[in-house]
Amino acid sequence: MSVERSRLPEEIKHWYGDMICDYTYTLGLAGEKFFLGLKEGKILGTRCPRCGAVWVPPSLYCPDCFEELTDWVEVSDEGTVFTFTVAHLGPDGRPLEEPEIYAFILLDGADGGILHKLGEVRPEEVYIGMRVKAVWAPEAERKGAITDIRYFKPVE
Amino acid sequence: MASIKRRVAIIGAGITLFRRRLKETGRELSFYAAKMALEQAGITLDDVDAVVCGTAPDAFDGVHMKGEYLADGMGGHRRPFVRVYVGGGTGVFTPIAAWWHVASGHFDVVLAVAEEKMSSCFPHPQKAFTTIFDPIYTRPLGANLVWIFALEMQRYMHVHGVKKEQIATIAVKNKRNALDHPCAQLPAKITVKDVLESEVMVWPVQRLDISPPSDGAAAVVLAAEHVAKQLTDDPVWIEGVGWCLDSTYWTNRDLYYPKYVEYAARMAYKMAGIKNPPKEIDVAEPYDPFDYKEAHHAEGLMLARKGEYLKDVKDENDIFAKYGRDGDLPICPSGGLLGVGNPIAAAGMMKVCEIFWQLRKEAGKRQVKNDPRTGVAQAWGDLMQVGTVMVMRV
Amino acid sequence: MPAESGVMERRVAVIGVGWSGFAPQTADLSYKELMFEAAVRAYEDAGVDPRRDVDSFITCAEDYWEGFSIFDEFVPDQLGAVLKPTCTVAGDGLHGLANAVMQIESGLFDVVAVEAHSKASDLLTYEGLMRFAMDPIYTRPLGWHPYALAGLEMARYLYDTGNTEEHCAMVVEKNRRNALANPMASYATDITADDVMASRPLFEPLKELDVAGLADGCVVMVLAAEEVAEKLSDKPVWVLGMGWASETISPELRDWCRPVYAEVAADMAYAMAGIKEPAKELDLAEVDDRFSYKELQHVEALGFCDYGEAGKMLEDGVFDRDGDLPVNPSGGSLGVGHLLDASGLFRAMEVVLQLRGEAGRRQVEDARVGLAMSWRGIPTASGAVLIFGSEKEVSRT
Amino acid sequence: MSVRIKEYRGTYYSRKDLEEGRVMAFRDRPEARYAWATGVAMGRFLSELKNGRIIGRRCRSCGRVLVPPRMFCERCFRPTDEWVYLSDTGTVLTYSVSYLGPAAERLKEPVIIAVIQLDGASPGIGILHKLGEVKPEEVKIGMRVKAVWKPPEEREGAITDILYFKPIEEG
Repeated sequence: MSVERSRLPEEIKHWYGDMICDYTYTLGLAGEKFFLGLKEGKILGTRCPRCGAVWVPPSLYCPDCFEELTDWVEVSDEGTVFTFTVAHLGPDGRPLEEPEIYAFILLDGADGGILHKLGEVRPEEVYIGMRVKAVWAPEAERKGAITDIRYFKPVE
Repeated sequence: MASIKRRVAIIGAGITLFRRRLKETGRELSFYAAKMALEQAGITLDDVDAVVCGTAPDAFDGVHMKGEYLADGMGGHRRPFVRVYVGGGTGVFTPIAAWWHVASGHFDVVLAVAEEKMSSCFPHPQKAFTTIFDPIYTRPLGANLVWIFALEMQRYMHVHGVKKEQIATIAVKNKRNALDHPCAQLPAKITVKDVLESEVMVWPVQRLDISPPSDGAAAVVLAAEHVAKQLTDDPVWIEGVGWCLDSTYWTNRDLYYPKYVEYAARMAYKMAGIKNPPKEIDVAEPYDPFDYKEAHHAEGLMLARKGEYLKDVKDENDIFAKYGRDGDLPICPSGGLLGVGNPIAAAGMMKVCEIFWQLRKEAGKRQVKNDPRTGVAQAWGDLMQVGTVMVMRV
Repeated sequence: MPAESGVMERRVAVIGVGWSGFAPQTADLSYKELMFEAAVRAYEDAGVDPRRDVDSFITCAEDYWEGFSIFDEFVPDQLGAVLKPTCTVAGDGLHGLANAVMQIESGLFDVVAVEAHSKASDLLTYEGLMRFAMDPIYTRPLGWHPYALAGLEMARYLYDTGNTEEHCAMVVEKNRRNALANPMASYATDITADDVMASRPLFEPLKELDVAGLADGCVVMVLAAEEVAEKLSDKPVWVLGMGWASETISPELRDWCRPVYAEVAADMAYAMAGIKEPAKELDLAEVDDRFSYKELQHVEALGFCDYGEAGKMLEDGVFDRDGDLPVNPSGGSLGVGHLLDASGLFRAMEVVLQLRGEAGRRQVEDARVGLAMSWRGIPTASGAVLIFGSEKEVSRT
Repeated sequence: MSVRIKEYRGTYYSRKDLEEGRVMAFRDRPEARYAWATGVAMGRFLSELKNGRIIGRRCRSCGRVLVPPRMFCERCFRPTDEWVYLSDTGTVLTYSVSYLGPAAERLKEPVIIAVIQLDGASPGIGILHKLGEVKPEEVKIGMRVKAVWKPPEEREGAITDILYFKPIEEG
């Protein structure tokens, strides 16, 4: 069974449109504390009273135990490269002029960590297990966003 | 058709405040509602076998694949988790889907959670509503969501000779009922005159005919009979479920009557063995995003004949006498969407929660006076197109 | 996890499949027309009239993949579902099938139709949409291309398991060559692993040819309760097991090596089907391979072998079409094209055709039990598993 | 509410709280653009609009003429059979008067919208469009109307190639 096909070349084949609206996402109870922490140069997580996990980024609830998490702890801004990728494309899919290094950094004292860029290091020097540390934006320039950390760099 | 073999009960319900804007993320709101429902059922997430998510357009929260985004807040992390979706009908449909999870024999305890965070769409969620229209033959006309309801309301009034003064009594009743609901966003003591003098939006729809956009979440816990009986002395049985979707082409249908609601109700009533709905149903929560919809849906639910829901209702006293909490047939004792608020999927689930609490006699100041044994919750959505119905009993 | 009582009191079978499209673009048809064609073929295959015989309809869709909100609004007419129980399962086609099975098992319905489609060619901003599925608080503000998450996962997965980039390249070679025997495939070619290794790096170690291309297509499947299936069909394909699971949307809180969603889903499906040794008891598997490494990762999560062994087994030809356990004989997403949320339903259809012996040049010999597995793609950790059999039970020989 | 529940949760904030920074938020807009394939039915429909004509499809099984056109009859579940040109005159089935624009913004001049059954379409088969050259209080259900088209050179193959429908006197 096939639908009768049109053979008229002048017919209108496509209709263009979008689904674009403006969105304002409140950071939520956990998120707001986390980003305010960044502004103060601190990385905060939440500890689960049941399983003991320290979740970074913090969650209001433990995804495993479903306990409400009210115990806030500061974790280290140092950690280990758990995995990394050398990025050749920008967000729009166009090639980057210079490759960037993205990593997931398992932070010391946390059962989680931060997705961020690595800096002051060449792609071929990075390895899983490498020790890295946050490089913070100057305090005056911080605004409670992920960019308050500029990147993570290798520690000696 | 084979018979239903497994009985399923609701054993706990939870709900957040409904407000125009809430600071919590959708995941956090979902967690509040889910956690409360589990606590009320006297269980923890460890006891839950599967999770069913209900949430309406992604364009409200502003997240693509919104169910996956909400999953961990609903207790779905590393569990069987699925999102079901029928527009505005989602809130009642979510526990229906949870029902078949249990009735199938696959799961004993299932958590159903509904969430909506409409404030993300800024400055106003109406912009997101325009994306529900066909992009080729409707959106270019500059269609606004209220248009289609105004067209429907006009048609309903025209065919049956129903007056705006009569319809306005529904807004008065529901907003007043909501004064007793601790989560309510727009409870108010208003008069028919207030409704008729409120700002005209899309004639014949005025400001006070409409429910507000809201943030909120709600949840229920479903259990198989053998589990429900262990966990509670007061299970509320899901005795009937029904849903039905009409044609996309709403301009090709006569809008005066929601046939799809009737079909959904017939399915649910047949399963529940209900033959005479107004006699056998003690309390009802038809979907009321607009005041006329309560009448429209009560007729679709066959609680009144076509065009007769407001037959003898001339003023506020009449509507309370007929459909108030101590009236002949209590309708929307919660305060409905008009009074409690309308975080779409959560609002439908709120109606299921309300019937649950009413049948358990736990509704406090909102408790209806007729010793209810059987209740019905209904939601509606899409392009004036889908009806979802659940019949509950104690 | 499954309930203690009553599992599969009512057996359910697939009694009809239909498809349309399956091309990088289908500009001559609207999504509605594509769905109508697939539906007509499925009902014809099942021998049912949807207006009379089909009790319920499920469409599997996500609004932003369509370009408008509340997709089920636009569904009933072309499926024959007007004024019938119809809904959206906002999941992969396999999630839709699982819900259809439960609807039948509950006793509510006897015949249910499930639809899923991709109109990927309608999308002008595919990557942007994937980005819009990320958590808006923690993940989206990074401003990364969504495939960066795949690069990160692939790197850790290879590190932990010892499987290699070359193994991933071999997956591409196998699947795109398998696709040469599949008339539905959009990306069939006799490419080699070396070509894949030489392709442009995107998010190292992920390369351009590790990524499946997009395709349009629609699949409709008709399911029925045992007594109806046996009356209507002389070759019903039985649903023996099913499972599904999601994980948190936050990548930071997941396991970067193991796709736990696939493990949970597989455990549930095997328990239901009574399968203890999947590698021995399954005759074929259609497994998500939207990125080449995902096939290896999923094969391991499904328990066909331990973590770290899939690469070696691939080298040994175990997963070839004539191997001990053919994986993606259809060509998979790499060969057929990635079909968005229709991916799972396509895989289920392939298994059904194989079990019926109707897979033509790509037929796997003696196929009696097959598995279909889906993943919902970046940034989700969500998937489903269905197991089908040509007999009502897994027979052990 | 249940009498057993002591506290209901949720933290309200006002628009002012947001604007004055008391509530933190991340702002974003999706890249969500589409080129929908119009397909056979809508492709033809749009092309005909550009020519100043309205086209529908007839199902020979139930005899109905459907507009907007589709290639399938939802009632009979079979392909529709033939193209049918419809008149650009019709009857108002229902209408309303909108003081709101698409994003709920207040309009200075209201827009009148209506479902119109075109002459030649089957009973009850209407299309959505606007009414013009008429005052809101003059509109009636059952009123006869006719399309007012854009000049041919301005038409682009869109539903808006019809500007609106206006009342017609028929004697």
